[in-house]
Amino acid sequence: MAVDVLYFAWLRERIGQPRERIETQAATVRELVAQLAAMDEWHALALSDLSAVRVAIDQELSDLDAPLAGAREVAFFPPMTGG
Amino acid sequence: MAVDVLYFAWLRERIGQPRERIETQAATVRELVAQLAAMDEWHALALSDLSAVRVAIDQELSDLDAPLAGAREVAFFPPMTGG
Amino acid sequence: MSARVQRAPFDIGAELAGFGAGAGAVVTFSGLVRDEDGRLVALEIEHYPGMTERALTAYGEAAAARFGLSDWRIIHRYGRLEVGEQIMMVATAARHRVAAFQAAEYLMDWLKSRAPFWKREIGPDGPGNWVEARSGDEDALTRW
Amino acid sequence: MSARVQRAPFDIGAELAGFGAGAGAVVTFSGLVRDEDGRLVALEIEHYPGMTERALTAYGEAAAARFGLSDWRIIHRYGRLEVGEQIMMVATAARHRVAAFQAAEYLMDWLKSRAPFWKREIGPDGPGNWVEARSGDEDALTRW
Repeated sequence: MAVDVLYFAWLRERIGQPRERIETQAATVRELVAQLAAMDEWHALALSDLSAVRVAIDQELSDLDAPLAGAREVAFFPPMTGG
Repeated sequence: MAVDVLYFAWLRERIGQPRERIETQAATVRELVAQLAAMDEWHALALSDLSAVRVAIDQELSDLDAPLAGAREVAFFPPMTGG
Repeated sequence: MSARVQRAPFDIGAELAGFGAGAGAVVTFSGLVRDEDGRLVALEIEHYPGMTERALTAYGEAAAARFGLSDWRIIHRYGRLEVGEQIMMVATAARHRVAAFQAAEYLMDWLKSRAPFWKREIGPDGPGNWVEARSGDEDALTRW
Repeated sequence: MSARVQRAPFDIGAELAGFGAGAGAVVTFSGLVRDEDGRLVALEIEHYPGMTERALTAYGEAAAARFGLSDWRIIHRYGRLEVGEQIMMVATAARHRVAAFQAAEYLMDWLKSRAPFWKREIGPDGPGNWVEARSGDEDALTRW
Protein backbone atom coordinates (compact mmCIF):
# COMPACT_ATOMS: atom_id res chain seq x y z
CA MET A 1 0.00 0.00 0.00
CA ALA A 2 1.03 3.64 -0.34
CA VAL A 3 0.99 6.16 2.52
CA ASP A 4 1.77 9.84 2.68
CA VAL A 5 4.50 10.36 5.27
CA LEU A 6 4.76 13.86 6.78
CA TYR A 7 7.55 15.40 8.85
CA PHE A 8 7.47 18.50 11.04
CA ALA A 9 9.93 20.77 12.84
CA TRP A 10 13.47 19.38 13.14
CA LEU A 11 12.41 16.03 11.69
CA ARG A 12 11.38 17.86 8.54
CA GLU A 13 14.68 19.72 8.46
CA ARG A 14 16.84 16.65 8.98
CA ILE A 15 14.99 14.65 6.37
CA GLY A 16 15.02 17.57 4.01
CA GLN A 17 11.41 17.49 2.89
CA PRO A 18 7.99 17.98 4.46
CA ARG A 19 6.32 14.91 2.95
CA GLU A 20 6.85 11.93 0.71
CA ARG A 21 4.76 9.08 -0.63
CA ILE A 22 6.00 5.67 0.46
CA GLU A 23 5.15 2.21 -0.82
CA THR A 24 5.20 -0.10 2.15
CA GLN A 25 4.19 -3.51 3.47
CA ALA A 26 4.79 -2.41 7.06
CA ALA A 27 2.20 -3.77 9.49
CA THR A 28 2.96 -1.23 12.24
CA VAL A 29 4.38 2.26 12.57
CA ARG A 30 7.57 0.74 13.99
CA GLU A 31 8.06 -1.32 10.84
CA LEU A 32 7.50 1.77 8.71
CA VAL A 33 10.14 3.62 10.74
CA ALA A 34 12.61 0.79 10.11
CA GLN A 35 11.92 0.99 6.38
CA LEU A 36 12.36 4.77 6.35
CA ALA A 37 15.53 4.69 8.43
CA ALA A 38 17.04 2.25 5.92
CA MET A 39 16.45 4.64 3.00
CA ASP A 40 19.37 7.04 3.60
CA GLU A 41 21.47 8.66 6.30
CA TRP A 42 19.14 11.64 6.71
CA HIS A 43 16.15 9.47 7.48
CA ALA A 44 18.35 7.32 9.71
CA LEU A 45 19.55 10.34 11.68
CA ALA A 46 16.13 11.93 12.04
CA LEU A 47 14.60 8.69 13.29
CA SER A 48 17.54 7.49 15.39
CA ASP A 49 16.10 8.46 18.77
CA LEU A 50 12.52 7.31 18.85
CA SER A 51 11.99 8.63 22.39
CA ALA A 52 12.07 12.11 20.79
CA VAL A 53 9.62 11.21 18.01
CA ARG A 54 5.82 11.39 18.16
CA VAL A 55 3.51 9.90 15.55
CA ALA A 56 0.04 10.59 14.21
CA ILE A 57 -1.96 8.27 11.94
CA ASP A 58 -4.54 10.04 9.81
CA GLN A 59 -4.18 13.13 12.02
CA GLU A 60 -4.78 11.34 15.32
CA LEU A 61 -1.98 10.89 17.87
CA SER A 62 -0.88 7.28 17.92
CA ASP A 63 2.12 5.19 18.89
CA LEU A 64 4.85 3.09 17.36
CA ASP A 65 3.08 -0.20 17.82
CA ALA A 66 -0.16 0.92 16.22
CA PRO A 67 -1.23 -1.07 13.14
CA LEU A 68 -0.89 0.73 9.81
CA ALA A 69 -3.73 -1.07 8.03
CA GLY A 70 -5.88 1.43 6.17
CA ALA A 71 -3.72 4.44 7.05
CA ARG A 72 -3.49 7.12 4.39
CA GLU A 73 -1.28 9.64 6.22
CA VAL A 74 1.42 9.03 8.83
CA ALA A 75 3.18 12.00 10.45
CA PHE A 76 6.39 12.09 12.50
CA PHE A 77 7.36 15.03 14.67
CA PRO A 78 9.07 16.03 17.92
CA PRO A 79 7.15 16.50 21.19
CA MET A 80 4.75 19.39 20.75
CA THR A 81 5.45 22.81 22.20
CA GLY A 82 2.33 24.87 21.57
CA GLY A 83 0.47 27.19 23.88
CA MET B 1 -14.12 57.26 73.90
CA ALA B 2 -16.20 57.83 70.75
CA VAL B 3 -16.18 55.53 67.73
CA ASP B 4 -17.93 55.70 64.39
CA VAL B 5 -19.98 52.54 63.96
CA LEU B 6 -20.85 51.56 60.39
CA TYR B 7 -23.39 49.03 59.11
CA PHE B 8 -23.68 47.45 55.67
CA ALA B 9 -26.18 45.38 53.68
CA TRP B 10 -29.01 43.88 55.78
CA LEU B 11 -27.43 45.06 59.02
CA ARG B 12 -27.73 48.61 57.74
CA GLU B 13 -31.35 48.01 56.78
CA ARG B 14 -32.35 46.43 60.07
CA ILE B 15 -30.69 49.14 62.12
CA GLY B 16 -32.12 51.81 59.85
CA GLN B 17 -28.99 53.89 59.33
CA PRO B 18 -25.59 53.45 57.75
CA ARG B 19 -23.53 54.88 60.59
CA GLU B 20 -23.70 56.42 64.02
CA ARG B 21 -21.27 57.85 66.53
CA ILE B 22 -21.20 55.94 69.80
CA GLU B 23 -19.71 56.89 73.19
CA THR B 24 -18.39 53.70 74.72
CA GLN B 25 -16.18 52.26 77.42
CA ALA B 26 -16.21 48.84 75.71
CA ALA B 27 -12.86 47.08 75.85
CA THR B 28 -13.63 44.65 73.03
CA VAL B 29 -15.86 44.45 69.96
CA ARG B 30 -18.06 41.97 71.83
CA GLU B 31 -18.65 44.49 74.61
CA LEU B 32 -19.53 47.14 72.03
CA VAL B 33 -22.02 44.73 70.44
CA ALA B 34 -23.67 44.20 73.83
CA GLN B 35 -23.97 47.95 74.34
CA LEU B 36 -25.45 48.43 70.83
CA ALA B 37 -27.90 45.54 71.21
CA ALA B 38 -29.20 47.12 74.42
CA MET B 39 -30.02 50.41 72.67
CA ASP B 40 -33.25 49.36 70.96
CA GLU B 41 -35.03 46.45 69.33
CA TRP B 42 -33.62 47.18 65.86
CA HIS B 43 -30.04 46.99 67.06
CA ALA B 44 -30.95 43.92 69.10
CA LEU B 45 -32.46 42.16 66.10
CA ALA B 46 -29.65 43.05 63.71
CA LEU B 47 -27.00 41.83 66.14
CA SER B 48 -28.88 38.81 67.50
CA ASP B 49 -27.02 36.15 65.48
CA LEU B 50 -23.35 36.94 65.72
CA SER B 51 -22.42 33.94 63.57
CA ALA B 52 -23.83 35.95 60.65
CA VAL B 53 -21.96 39.14 61.53
CA ARG B 54 -18.45 40.11 60.43
CA VAL B 55 -16.50 43.02 61.87
CA ALA B 56 -13.79 45.39 60.71
CA ILE B 57 -11.82 47.75 62.94
CA ASP B 58 -10.43 50.77 61.12
CA GLN B 59 -11.11 49.06 57.80
CA GLU B 60 -9.26 45.85 58.63
CA LEU B 61 -11.12 42.56 59.15
CA SER B 62 -11.10 41.66 62.83
CA ASP B 63 -13.11 39.56 65.28
CA LEU B 64 -15.40 39.90 68.24
CA ASP B 65 -12.70 39.49 70.84
CA ALA B 66 -10.39 42.10 69.39
CA PRO B 67 -9.58 45.03 71.69
CA LEU B 68 -11.18 48.34 70.80
CA ALA B 69 -8.46 50.57 72.26
CA GLY B 70 -7.59 53.31 69.78
CA ALA B 71 -10.24 52.33 67.26
CA ARG B 72 -11.84 55.18 65.34
CA GLU B 73 -14.18 53.20 63.08
CA VAL B 74 -15.90 49.86 63.70
CA ALA B 75 -18.00 48.27 60.94
CA PHE B 76 -20.51 45.43 61.17
CA PHE B 77 -21.74 43.54 58.10
CA PRO B 78 -22.85 40.11 56.87
CA PRO B 79 -20.43 37.63 55.25
CA MET B 80 -19.11 39.17 52.03
CA THR B 81 -20.41 38.11 48.65
CA GLY B 82 -18.25 39.91 46.10
CA GLY B 83 -16.62 38.61 42.97
CA MET C 1 -0.50 46.76 39.44
CA SER C 2 -3.68 48.42 40.53
CA ALA C 3 -7.09 47.92 42.10
CA ARG C 4 -10.12 50.01 41.18
CA VAL C 5 -13.66 50.22 42.52
CA GLN C 6 -16.08 51.96 40.21
CA ARG C 7 -19.67 52.25 39.07
CA ALA C 8 -18.78 52.46 35.39
CA PRO C 9 -18.44 49.48 33.06
CA PHE C 10 -14.97 48.44 31.95
CA ASP C 11 -13.58 46.98 28.73
CA ILE C 12 -11.40 43.91 29.17
CA GLY C 13 -9.71 44.48 25.82
CA ALA C 14 -8.76 48.02 26.77
CA GLU C 15 -7.60 46.88 30.22
CA LEU C 16 -5.30 44.31 28.63
CA ALA C 17 -3.65 46.78 26.21
CA GLY C 18 -0.05 46.85 27.38
CA PHE C 19 -0.89 44.72 30.40
CA GLY C 20 1.88 42.39 31.50
CA ALA C 21 4.45 43.56 28.94
CA GLY C 22 7.32 41.05 29.01
CA ALA C 23 5.23 38.28 30.56
CA GLY C 24 4.59 34.95 28.88
CA ALA C 25 1.19 34.24 30.39
CA VAL C 26 -1.83 36.41 31.10
CA VAL C 27 -4.97 35.10 32.82
CA THR C 28 -8.22 37.02 33.24
CA PHE C 29 -11.32 36.21 35.20
CA SER C 30 -14.54 38.16 34.78
CA GLY C 31 -17.77 37.72 36.66
CA LEU C 32 -21.10 38.46 34.98
CA VAL C 33 -24.61 38.96 36.36
CA ARG C 34 -26.62 35.75 35.76
CA ASP C 35 -30.38 35.84 35.42
CA GLU C 36 -30.83 32.75 37.66
CA ASP C 37 -33.48 31.22 35.43
CA GLY C 38 -35.32 34.51 35.06
CA ARG C 39 -35.50 35.25 38.78
CA LEU C 40 -33.20 38.29 38.44
CA VAL C 41 -33.18 41.40 36.31
CA ALA C 42 -30.21 43.00 38.05
CA LEU C 43 -27.92 42.94 41.06
CA GLU C 44 -27.34 45.85 43.42
CA ILE C 45 -23.83 45.81 44.82
CA GLU C 46 -22.95 47.64 48.02
CA HIS C 47 -19.40 48.09 49.25
CA TYR C 48 -17.41 49.72 52.04
CA PRO C 49 -15.67 52.73 50.51
CA GLY C 50 -12.13 53.04 51.76
CA MET C 51 -11.84 49.52 53.09
CA THR C 52 -12.59 48.03 49.67
CA GLU C 53 -9.67 49.70 47.96
CA ARG C 54 -7.35 48.79 50.84
CA ALA C 55 -8.43 45.15 50.78
CA LEU C 56 -8.14 44.75 47.00
CA THR C 57 -4.72 46.37 46.95
CA ALA C 58 -3.54 44.18 49.81
CA TYR C 59 -4.72 40.98 48.06
CA GLY C 60 -3.14 42.08 44.77
CA GLU C 61 0.19 42.77 46.44
CA ALA C 62 0.06 39.48 48.32
CA ALA C 63 -0.62 37.58 45.08
CA ALA C 64 2.20 39.41 43.28
CA ALA C 65 4.68 38.45 45.99
CA ARG C 66 3.51 34.88 46.36
CA PHE C 67 3.26 33.98 42.67
CA GLY C 68 5.92 36.28 41.23
CA LEU C 69 3.53 38.30 39.12
CA SER C 70 4.93 40.92 36.77
CA ASP C 71 1.54 42.66 36.69
CA TRP C 72 -1.95 42.39 38.19
CA ARG C 73 -5.19 44.33 37.99
CA ILE C 74 -8.45 44.12 39.92
CA ILE C 75 -11.58 46.04 38.96
CA HIS C 76 -14.83 45.65 40.89
CA ARG C 77 -18.02 47.55 40.16
CA TYR C 78 -20.77 48.61 42.55
CA GLY C 79 -24.30 49.96 42.19
CA ARG C 80 -27.01 48.46 40.03
CA LEU C 81 -25.77 46.01 37.37
CA GLU C 82 -28.18 44.49 34.85
CA VAL C 83 -28.21 40.82 33.87
CA GLY C 84 -25.32 40.12 31.50
CA GLU C 85 -23.22 43.02 32.72
CA GLN C 86 -19.70 42.53 34.01
CA ILE C 87 -19.38 42.70 37.79
CA MET C 88 -15.63 42.54 38.14
CA MET C 89 -12.39 41.35 36.62
CA VAL C 90 -9.02 40.14 37.74
CA ALA C 91 -5.98 39.93 35.48
CA THR C 92 -2.61 38.39 36.30
CA ALA C 93 0.64 38.26 34.32
CA ALA C 94 3.58 35.95 34.96
CA ARG C 95 6.36 34.16 33.10
CA HIS C 96 4.53 30.84 33.06
CA ARG C 97 0.93 29.74 32.99
CA VAL C 98 0.80 27.92 36.32
CA ALA C 99 1.68 31.04 38.31
CA ALA C 100 -0.74 33.21 36.35
CA PHE C 101 -3.61 30.74 36.83
CA GLN C 102 -2.90 30.18 40.50
CA ALA C 103 -2.66 33.89 41.25
CA ALA C 104 -5.99 34.57 39.53
CA GLU C 105 -7.70 31.78 41.48
CA TYR C 106 -6.10 32.95 44.73
CA LEU C 107 -7.34 36.48 44.14
CA MET C 108 -10.84 35.27 43.32
CA ASP C 109 -10.99 33.07 46.41
CA TRP C 110 -10.00 36.01 48.62
CA LEU C 111 -12.25 38.46 46.86
CA LYS C 112 -15.30 36.24 47.18
CA SER C 113 -15.05 35.95 50.95
CA ARG C 114 -12.88 38.78 52.21
CA ALA C 115 -13.48 41.89 50.13
CA PRO C 116 -16.31 44.05 51.54
CA PHE C 117 -18.93 43.70 48.83
CA TRP C 118 -22.53 42.60 49.26
CA LYS C 119 -24.93 41.65 46.50
CA ARG C 120 -28.68 42.08 46.57
CA GLU C 121 -30.96 40.46 44.02
CA ILE C 122 -33.29 42.69 42.02
CA GLY C 123 -36.21 40.74 40.57
CA PRO C 124 -39.02 41.75 38.22
CA ASP C 125 -40.89 43.10 41.26
CA GLY C 126 -38.01 45.08 42.71
CA PRO C 127 -35.34 44.49 45.36
CA GLY C 128 -35.26 41.00 46.84
CA ASN C 129 -32.90 39.01 49.02
CA TRP C 130 -29.32 39.75 49.88
CA VAL C 131 -27.19 37.01 48.34
CA GLU C 132 -25.99 34.63 51.03
CA ALA C 133 -22.35 33.62 51.25
CA ARG C 134 -21.69 30.11 49.97
CA SER C 135 -19.90 27.83 52.39
CA GLY C 136 -17.83 26.58 49.46
CA ASP C 137 -16.40 30.06 49.01
CA GLU C 138 -15.16 30.10 52.59
CA ASP C 139 -13.80 26.58 52.24
CA ALA C 140 -11.93 27.58 49.08
CA LEU C 141 -9.63 29.76 51.17
CA THR C 142 -8.22 26.82 53.06
CA ARG C 143 -6.20 25.63 50.09
CA TRP C 144 -3.93 28.68 50.10
CA MET D 1 -17.67 27.11 20.75
CA SER D 2 -14.93 27.24 18.17
CA ALA D 3 -11.26 26.66 17.50
CA ARG D 4 -9.25 28.70 15.01
CA VAL D 5 -5.72 28.49 13.67
CA GLN D 6 -4.50 31.63 11.98
CA ARG D 7 -1.51 33.78 11.11
CA ALA D 8 -3.27 37.04 11.93
CA PRO D 9 -3.28 38.71 15.34
CA PHE D 10 -6.47 38.60 17.40
CA ASP D 11 -8.10 41.04 19.81
CA ILE D 12 -9.14 39.52 23.15
CA GLY D 13 -11.67 42.29 23.74
CA ALA D 14 -13.33 41.65 20.37
CA GLU D 15 -13.28 37.89 20.98
CA LEU D 16 -15.05 38.35 24.30
CA ALA D 17 -17.86 40.52 22.91
CA GLY D 18 -20.95 38.41 23.43
CA PHE D 19 -18.86 35.46 24.57
CA GLY D 20 -20.50 33.28 27.20
CA ALA D 21 -23.82 35.14 27.27
CA GLY D 22 -25.76 33.87 30.29
CA ALA D 23 -22.65 32.59 32.08
CA GLY D 24 -21.49 33.85 35.46
CA ALA D 25 -17.78 33.29 34.99
CA VAL D 26 -15.41 33.82 32.06
CA VAL D 27 -11.73 32.89 32.18
CA THR D 28 -9.17 33.71 29.51
CA PHE D 29 -5.59 32.62 29.09
CA SER D 30 -3.27 34.24 26.60
CA GLY D 31 0.31 33.32 25.82
CA LEU D 32 2.79 35.98 24.72
CA VAL D 33 6.23 35.76 23.13
CA ARG D 34 8.88 36.41 25.82
CA ASP D 35 12.27 37.83 24.92
CA GLU D 36 14.06 35.37 27.24
CA ASP D 37 16.46 38.02 28.55
CA GLY D 38 17.12 39.40 25.09
CA ARG D 39 17.97 36.04 23.53
CA LEU D 40 14.89 36.16 21.28
CA VAL D 41 13.48 38.63 18.81
CA ALA D 42 10.67 36.37 17.62
CA LEU D 43 9.26 32.85 17.55
CA GLU D 44 8.46 30.90 14.40
CA ILE D 45 5.54 28.55 14.96
CA GLU D 46 4.95 25.57 12.72
CA HIS D 47 1.82 23.44 12.85
CA TYR D 48 0.17 20.47 11.16
CA PRO D 49 -2.68 21.87 9.07
CA GLY D 50 -5.76 19.73 9.33
CA MET D 51 -4.71 17.86 12.43
CA THR D 52 -4.39 21.09 14.41
CA GLU D 53 -8.01 22.13 13.90
CA ARG D 54 -9.21 18.60 14.67
CA ALA D 55 -7.18 18.42 17.86
CA LEU D 56 -8.21 21.84 19.14
CA THR D 57 -11.88 21.16 18.44
CA ALA D 58 -11.66 17.78 20.16
CA TYR D 59 -10.08 19.30 23.29
CA GLY D 60 -12.62 22.12 23.34
CA GLU D 61 -15.52 19.68 23.11
CA ALA D 62 -13.99 17.45 25.77
CA ALA D 63 -13.60 20.41 28.12
CA ALA D 64 -17.16 21.59 27.46
CA ALA D 65 -18.56 18.16 28.34
CA ARG D 66 -16.37 17.62 31.36
CA PHE D 67 -16.74 21.04 32.97
CA GLY D 68 -20.22 21.98 31.76
CA LEU D 69 -19.06 24.98 29.75
CA SER D 70 -21.67 27.18 28.12
CA ASP D 71 -19.04 28.49 25.70
CA TRP D 72 -15.38 28.05 24.79
CA ARG D 73 -12.97 29.45 22.25
CA ILE D 74 -9.44 28.52 21.24
CA ILE D 75 -7.30 30.63 18.91
CA HIS D 76 -3.72 29.68 18.09
CA ARG D 77 -1.46 31.57 15.70
CA TYR D 78 1.36 30.26 13.52
CA GLY D 79 4.18 31.81 11.49
CA ARG D 80 6.61 34.42 12.75
CA LEU D 81 5.53 36.19 15.95
CA GLU D 82 7.60 39.03 17.39
CA VAL D 83 8.46 39.43 21.07
CA GLY D 84 5.41 40.72 22.94
CA GLU D 85 2.91 39.41 20.40
CA GLN D 86 0.10 37.11 21.43
CA ILE D 87 0.64 33.46 20.49
CA MET D 88 -2.72 32.02 21.45
CA MET D 89 -5.73 32.37 23.68
CA VAL D 90 -8.27 30.15 25.37
CA ALA D 91 -11.56 31.40 26.78
CA THR D 92 -14.05 29.41 28.85
CA ALA D 93 -17.50 30.33 30.18
CA ALA D 94 -19.42 28.53 32.92
CA ARG D 95 -21.93 29.23 35.67
CA HIS D 96 -19.29 29.29 38.39
CA ARG D 97 -15.65 30.22 38.60
CA VAL D 98 -14.21 26.84 39.56
CA ALA D 99 -15.45 25.17 36.37
CA ALA D 100 -14.29 28.05 34.18
CA PHE D 101 -10.82 28.05 35.73
CA GLN D 102 -10.45 24.27 35.62
CA ALA D 103 -11.55 24.06 32.00
CA ALA D 104 -9.06 26.75 30.96
CA GLU D 105 -6.22 24.97 32.76
CA TYR D 106 -7.27 21.62 31.31
CA LEU D 107 -7.27 23.07 27.80
CA MET D 108 -3.86 24.66 28.31
CA ASP D 109 -2.36 21.45 29.67
CA TRP D 110 -3.60 19.53 26.63
CA LEU D 111 -2.63 22.21 24.17
CA LYS D 112 0.91 22.44 25.48
CA SER D 113 1.65 18.76 24.98
CA ARG D 114 -0.89 17.37 22.54
CA ALA D 115 -1.70 19.98 19.92
CA PRO D 116 0.63 19.78 16.89
CA PHE D 117 2.54 23.06 17.20
CA TRP D 118 6.30 23.50 17.32
CA LYS D 119 8.14 26.65 18.27
CA ARG D 120 11.52 27.74 16.96
CA GLU D 121 13.49 30.56 18.52
CA ILE D 122 14.56 33.46 16.31
CA GLY D 123 17.48 35.39 17.77
CA PRO D 124 19.24 38.56 16.68
CA ASP D 125 21.31 36.42 14.28
CA GLY D 126 18.41 34.50 12.79
CA PRO D 127 16.73 31.14 13.37
CA GLY D 128 18.01 29.20 16.36
CA ASN D 129 16.89 26.16 18.33
CA TRP D 130 13.56 24.45 18.29
CA VAL D 131 12.01 24.88 21.71
CA GLU D 132 12.19 21.63 23.66
CA ALA D 133 9.17 20.23 25.40
CA ARG D 134 9.26 20.72 29.17
CA SER D 135 8.81 17.57 31.20
CA GLY D 136 6.56 19.56 33.53
CA ASP D 137 4.13 20.09 30.67
CA GLU D 138 3.82 16.36 30.11
CA ASP D 139 3.47 15.77 33.86
CA ALA D 140 0.70 18.37 34.05
CA LEU D 141 -1.56 16.06 32.05
CA THR D 142 -1.58 13.42 34.75
CA ARG D 143 -3.82 15.49 36.99
CA TRP D 144 -6.80 15.27 34.62
